[in-house]
Amino acid sequence: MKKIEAIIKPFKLDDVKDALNGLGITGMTISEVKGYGRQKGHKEMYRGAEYQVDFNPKIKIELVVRAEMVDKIVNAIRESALSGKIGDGKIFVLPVEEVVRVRTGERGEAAI
Amino acid sequence: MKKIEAIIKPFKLDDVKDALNGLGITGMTISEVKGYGRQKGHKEMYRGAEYQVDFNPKIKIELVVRAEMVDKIVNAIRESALSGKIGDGKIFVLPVEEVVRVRTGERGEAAI
Amino acid sequence: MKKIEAIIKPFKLDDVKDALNGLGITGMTISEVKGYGRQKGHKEMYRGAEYQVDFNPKIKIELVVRAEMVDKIVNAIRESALSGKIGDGKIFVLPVEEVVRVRTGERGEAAI
Amino acid sequence: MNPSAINAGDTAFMMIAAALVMFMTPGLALFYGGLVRSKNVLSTVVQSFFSLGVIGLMWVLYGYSIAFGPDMGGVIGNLSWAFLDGVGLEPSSTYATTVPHIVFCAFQLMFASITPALITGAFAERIKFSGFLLFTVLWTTFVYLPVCHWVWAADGWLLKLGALDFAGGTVIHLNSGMAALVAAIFIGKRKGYGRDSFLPHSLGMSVLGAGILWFGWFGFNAGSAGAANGVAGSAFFVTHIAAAAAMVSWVGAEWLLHGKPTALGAASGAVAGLVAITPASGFVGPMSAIIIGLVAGVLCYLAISLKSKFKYDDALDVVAVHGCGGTWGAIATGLFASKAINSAGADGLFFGNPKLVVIQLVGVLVTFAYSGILTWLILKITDKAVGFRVSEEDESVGLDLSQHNEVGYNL
Amino acid sequence: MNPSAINAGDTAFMMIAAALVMFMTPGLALFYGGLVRSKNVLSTVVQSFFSLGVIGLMWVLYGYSIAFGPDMGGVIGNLSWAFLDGVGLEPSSTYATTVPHIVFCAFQLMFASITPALITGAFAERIKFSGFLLFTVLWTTFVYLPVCHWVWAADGWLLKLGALDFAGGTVIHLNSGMAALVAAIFIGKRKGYGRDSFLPHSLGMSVLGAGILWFGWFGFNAGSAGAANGVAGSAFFVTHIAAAAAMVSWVGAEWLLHGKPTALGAASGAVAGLVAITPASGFVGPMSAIIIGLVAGVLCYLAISLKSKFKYDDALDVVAVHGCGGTWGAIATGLFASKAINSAGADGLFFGNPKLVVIQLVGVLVTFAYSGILTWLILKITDKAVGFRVSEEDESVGLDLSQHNEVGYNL
Amino acid sequence: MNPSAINAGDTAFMMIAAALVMFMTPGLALFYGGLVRSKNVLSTVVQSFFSLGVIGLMWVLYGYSIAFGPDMGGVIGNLSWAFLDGVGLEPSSTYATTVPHIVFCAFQLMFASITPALITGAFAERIKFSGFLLFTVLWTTFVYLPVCHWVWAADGWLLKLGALDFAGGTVIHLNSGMAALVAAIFIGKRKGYGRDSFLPHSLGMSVLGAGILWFGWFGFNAGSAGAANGVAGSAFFVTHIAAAAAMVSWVGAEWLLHGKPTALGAASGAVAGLVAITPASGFVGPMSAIIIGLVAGVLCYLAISLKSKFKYDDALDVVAVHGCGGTWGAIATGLFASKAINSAGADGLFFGNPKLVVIQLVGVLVTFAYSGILTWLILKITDKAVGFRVSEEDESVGLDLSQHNEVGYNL
Ligand SMILES: Nc1ncnc2c1ncn2[C@@H]1O[C@H](COP(=O)(O)OP(=O)(O)O)[C@@H](O)[C@H]1O
Ligand SMILES: Nc1ncnc2c1ncn2[C@@H]1O[C@H](COP(=O)(O)OP(=O)(O)O)[C@@H](O)[C@H]1O
Ligand SMILES: Nc1ncnc2c1ncn2[C@@H]1O[C@H](COP(=O)(O)OP(=O)(O)O)[C@@H](O)[C@H]1O
Repeated sequence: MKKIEAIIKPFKLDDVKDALNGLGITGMTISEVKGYGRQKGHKEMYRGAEYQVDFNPKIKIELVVRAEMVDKIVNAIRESALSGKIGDGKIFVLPVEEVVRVRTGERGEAAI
Repeated sequence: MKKIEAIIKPFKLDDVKDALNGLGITGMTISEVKGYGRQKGHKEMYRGAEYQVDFNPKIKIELVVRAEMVDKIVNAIRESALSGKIGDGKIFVLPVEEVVRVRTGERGEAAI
Repeated sequence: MKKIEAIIKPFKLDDVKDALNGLGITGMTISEVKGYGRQKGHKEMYRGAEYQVDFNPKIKIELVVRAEMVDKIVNAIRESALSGKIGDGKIFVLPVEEVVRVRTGERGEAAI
Repeated sequence: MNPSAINAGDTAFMMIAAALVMFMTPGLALFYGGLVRSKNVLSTVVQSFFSLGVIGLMWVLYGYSIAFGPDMGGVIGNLSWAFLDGVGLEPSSTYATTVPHIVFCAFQLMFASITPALITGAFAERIKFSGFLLFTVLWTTFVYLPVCHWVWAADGWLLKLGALDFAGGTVIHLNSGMAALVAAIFIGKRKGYGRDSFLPHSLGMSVLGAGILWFGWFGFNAGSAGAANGVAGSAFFVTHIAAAAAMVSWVGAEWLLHGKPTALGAASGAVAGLVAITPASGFVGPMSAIIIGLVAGVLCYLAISLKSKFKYDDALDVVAVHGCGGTWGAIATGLFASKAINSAGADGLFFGNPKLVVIQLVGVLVTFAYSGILTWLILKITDKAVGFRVSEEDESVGLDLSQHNEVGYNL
Repeated sequence: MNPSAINAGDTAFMMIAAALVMFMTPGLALFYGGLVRSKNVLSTVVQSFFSLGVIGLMWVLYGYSIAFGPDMGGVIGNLSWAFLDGVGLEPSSTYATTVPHIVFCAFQLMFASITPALITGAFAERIKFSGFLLFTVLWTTFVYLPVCHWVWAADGWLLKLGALDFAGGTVIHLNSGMAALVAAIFIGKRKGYGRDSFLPHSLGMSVLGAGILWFGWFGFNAGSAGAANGVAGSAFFVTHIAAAAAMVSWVGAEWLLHGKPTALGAASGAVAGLVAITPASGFVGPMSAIIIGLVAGVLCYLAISLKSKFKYDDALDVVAVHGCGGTWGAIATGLFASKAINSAGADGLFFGNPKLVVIQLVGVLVTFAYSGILTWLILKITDKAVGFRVSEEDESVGLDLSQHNEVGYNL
Repeated sequence: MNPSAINAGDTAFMMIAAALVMFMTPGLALFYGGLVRSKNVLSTVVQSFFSLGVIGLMWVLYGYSIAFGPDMGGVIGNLSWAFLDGVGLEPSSTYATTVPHIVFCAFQLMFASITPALITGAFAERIKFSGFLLFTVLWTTFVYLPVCHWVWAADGWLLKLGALDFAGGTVIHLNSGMAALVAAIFIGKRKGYGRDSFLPHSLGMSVLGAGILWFGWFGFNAGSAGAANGVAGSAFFVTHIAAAAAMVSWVGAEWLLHGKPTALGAASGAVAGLVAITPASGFVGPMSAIIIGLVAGVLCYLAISLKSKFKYDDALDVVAVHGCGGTWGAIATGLFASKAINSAGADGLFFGNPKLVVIQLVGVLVTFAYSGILTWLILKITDKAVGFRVSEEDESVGLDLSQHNEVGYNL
């Protein structure tokens, strides 16, 4: 089993969700994060002073999947999250050793 | 060392915390996340229109522990987070290669 | 490739960011989390009652880097996040199997 | 001067005063709304806000007539003013005789609207909206209107007895405080009470609410003079001073006892002072107001611990602030009232007339008893009819979502 | 009594009424601001707020003169009062004759300020600030000022025709509602409309805004009497009652049709009732107000579904609330007006005078046509001159950042 | 007419005006509270709010007497009105002679309450609550009360000199602005100042605060006429117009210089205009008000950069807005005042009387010197007695938690 973490632009969330739905993904967890990267942040004004804010709002999607699904999912995320502009984000794949579903106590792939 | 990530229902946080405390866990990190899964989300009304909101508020608990503790902890979380209703959440176990305590510079299990 | 997760005190964020910048780090993702640990939380008053709040605000920094950079980065974070007081936080290192840059589709180290 | 002529100054004053009192209800919505957890903010806010709606209708249909209409035995008004029949643009010959009768009626409506809203603080975070609604209608009809008649209608028996209640210490605060106590006991504790922390989700919102309450309270108390005269001016001043004094003493008490002055303490103290001065506001001078306020701040602060002692969960401390504050105010009126301030009033104990304290106590005790018993009955009926408390599931999801399909914040 | 003598009571009343109306604009800013997504909160808030600035200047320079200055053919005022020449501390001989002319001028300015702010709800979340600004200046000049003259200036043709608009149902609500419809169609839908959810980011903010609007509306309607008299008192009362009734009926309708009463429903219902009673407020009694309010709540609630039927994106439902509510109010004035309440008014259909309904309909239709056509032209010009809608990129980043380099929250 | 008879219209007006000024303090709490980081919101809010408490008490005990009581050498009042002895329901023969003396006393109290609250913006985010409290008590006693006496008491030396300050440009704004400058220098910069960004945590809150300030300012300025008369009406109007003009010019300036109009700019501009018109409000006409406002907006906007030039950290720009705005207003009064508006005033430079500018400058400079020196002494004493600045640790945790054991938000 693998964990996929994707950092995407907030307004792409619905697209990504739809794409994942299309692959039969039934679970994921998202959170609001701030990203720092090549995309340079933005200016904010405060009474005539300009501040450089380095962080841009991003959404982090986390989902744990069967290993054989990884490629398909990564591609689906990549395509649906793509705007082609800088700051589109990253996808990371990490190993997962165990999964438990709280409600049923199921373990492993059955629990995903 | 392993990292345990648990997605639970917000109102179960105190129970889980107490259960972990009971096992002598001394550290963890939590965050507010939104979950998408079999639990179907909820309706929100806005001036006569109904919107389906797919995400439910969840709490993510992250804790890094010695490998031999994993089973006990996973079980403790499972039991304390259980309401028996859909949406109770998931527990993931990931490998961790190194841990450093910022304050002391200790590394490995001593740093947990 | 490795993922470094650092839990630090919020007011140290700028220092850590500068330190990482100094190492040529070009990307990271941060989020607001709450930490539970040896640092004991704090009291809050509510109309004459005192409540013990166990969680302290922390910042989580996540960055994925080339394996050979890990040591340097961990040290840089450690030094810049250090206040010497309890609650300074933890750094975790996890294995990463794949990285994809959404915008370009690059994979692996090129995508970091 | 024609006794029933409209005076523009008084009319201007009473309209603005009524507007100020109306504004207190959204103020209360914020004050309460900031204190609950974010999953219950809207349900808390809307209960206050909706009181403006439902009681507005009731007032026209029968409320004003029952409260102020032609008297039946000192106990209740009859229905001859129902639909505001005869309540028009000419001044009443009895109430606020220099302003259009409809303006006096509007002013009193605002008082009726906020009173049940005060009670909602007791059962916050676990009440069904339908339960709240039925309770509010019944309570206003069977508790508020009669008590209001006793105290303020020209032939009300408590008024005739000589009980002083300038702006509603008895009618509003101790009445709603008692109802809050009964309702808190009836509904039971919030899930997790005593274990989880129920910390306010936005204290800035509560301070804003307290600020609006304070602002509106000038209309509440000074407006109760019924005209823009010296008594109104005096009521205006002592209202402010009592709030100031209670704010200082509440914060002082917590600083001393718990080591920290708090923002919520400042806001709560101000409200406690405003409550306590209410019945006395047209009868006492500034130095008396300082004492009334200083005592109110400490008293209400200490009264909060009653709920842990007696193990009820009065979520937003209506009993401590409005119940105790209102009771103290009613008694303090008996102590500090002075004919030198208001010749239409009476002298209190400290001005040589111990009888007034006794009369005030009668008012207090009768209201306690009547409000307590009737509230209990109304709660029983409400519970039977539509249910009063939400399910455990709904409570843990939060009332905003479970009762209203809305959420407070999407930040 | 010297006809031009200042009456202190009336003057006090009109100043405070003007202040209350001014306060409605920040209230509107909150009401609207809470309904948008958090990335657009400041842009929404500032559009209302900034109207106070730009229209304040316009009013002194030429606005007041065009609206109320010496008449030219019943259609428009001339410029002889430009720079408020001759508008001073003495009362006018025509308008609010017992208060300083400058106070009447101030009161009317507040009306002019909030009207274009109402329209901003239609194009919220996708409008350029420069586009908003030019639109506001042009629309106020070419739509608001003339219509205001027709209806309220002593020689305005609609006034002379006998059309009744006590406090601005035609001038303000249906006028801005029509403009909102045209603007919503012109600018097009928000990106993702119909697919993404556009849920409010802070409903508590909106309820607070509605509370402030309600509070200020007392100044709006009662102040339109021009003096602190019986008519003002009556207008005060019916304003409150119509808001109450509409709140109850809106919430009732949604409860029935969708199973849940909502906080936003309560707030929206109140506003709908306030809108509907506005033209009628000085002419109708309490029972009529209840009916006007009850109908308004249901009508405006149902009108919201028009936008999905006709596929325009009126972001904050200006058309349903102000357009429909204002239209209903204008017609209802023709039905319920009664000389028994205001001898300077007229009797409506239900008081034996069907002609008034016809006159009211003329006012409605003329305003629809004039406002609709002029708004479209002004939108075209604005779009050509500075652009009206932001780029897709700016829209998805949010207007706060893209138009103002600010963000609403750093929590 | 009996000279000491109460006029209901004037009394209604002055009570509501006092209520409006009171409401400014919560408004200021929000305006300031929204600008700080979320970890300091409550500490900022409560400092304004608590001023209402402590200064209310001081005012009764000795404050009013020192400020307005029987004169000693034009410099200070004596203590014969302490405990408000003799300040009652009858009008004063000197101040606002048609309203109860206690109402005038209430009105003035609200001014005294907000003035030290203004200063708190300078040392926000790093001040000890105890330090704030002692400072406020001392500063009000030794700076506010005397300066108030000089300018407004019947025998105050600056008044006698002919200095004009209708509603507090000198007494309140430039006085608190100077104190803010000294306090900002004394306390030193916030930790991380110049490196970390100190962006506002909730600009919507600040705009709401500015809206409340604006609303309340009508009471502030028009109420300073002491009666509901033509001068009050004129003051009312110019207050609004100056705010509008300054809002437009501030936003215009930043749009030109930085490419974006901002919501905070609109709010700040409005406040700057309100500050600047304050001393002039009863003496100038609308066109003068536009000029005063337009200049104020640009001037205060530019003045903000002073702090980076002179390297002090005036956290919320009290110096730029109140200091510079108040100074400009005092001078502008010397330029634009006209007896045509207020015969009790004087003509200014542009109306043929250059002397007035000189007198105004004397007032400005004396106040600068007095306020500057005394503030410094008071800071020294406060620092010695209870400490002024929090520890580094407390500052980085945030004042809400470290000073009050509370947090602003639990969302
Ligand atoms: N090495 C990294 N580790 C963790 N997150 C990263 C890393 N690099 C980029 N990110 C995340 O991805 C987002 C987009 O990266 P950025 O460099 O701005 O654009 P792009 O991916 O188009 O080159 C960043 O805002 C950040 O949240
Ligand atoms: N594959 C997954 N990857 C990541 N998070 C998941 C995954 N499946 C479920 N979750 C998280 O667990 C929560 C509960 O899952 P859900 O399917 O609703 O109920 P249950 O676990 O009872 O079957 C979800 O809201 C989501 O946050
Ligand atoms: N085992 C753990 N797993 C995950 N997070 C931890 C763990 N231990 C500590 N943390 C995080 O590190 C923070 C600091 O830890 P704490 O024990 O308070 O201080 P210190 O690191 O100085 O001993 C905690 O607030 C928590 O967020």
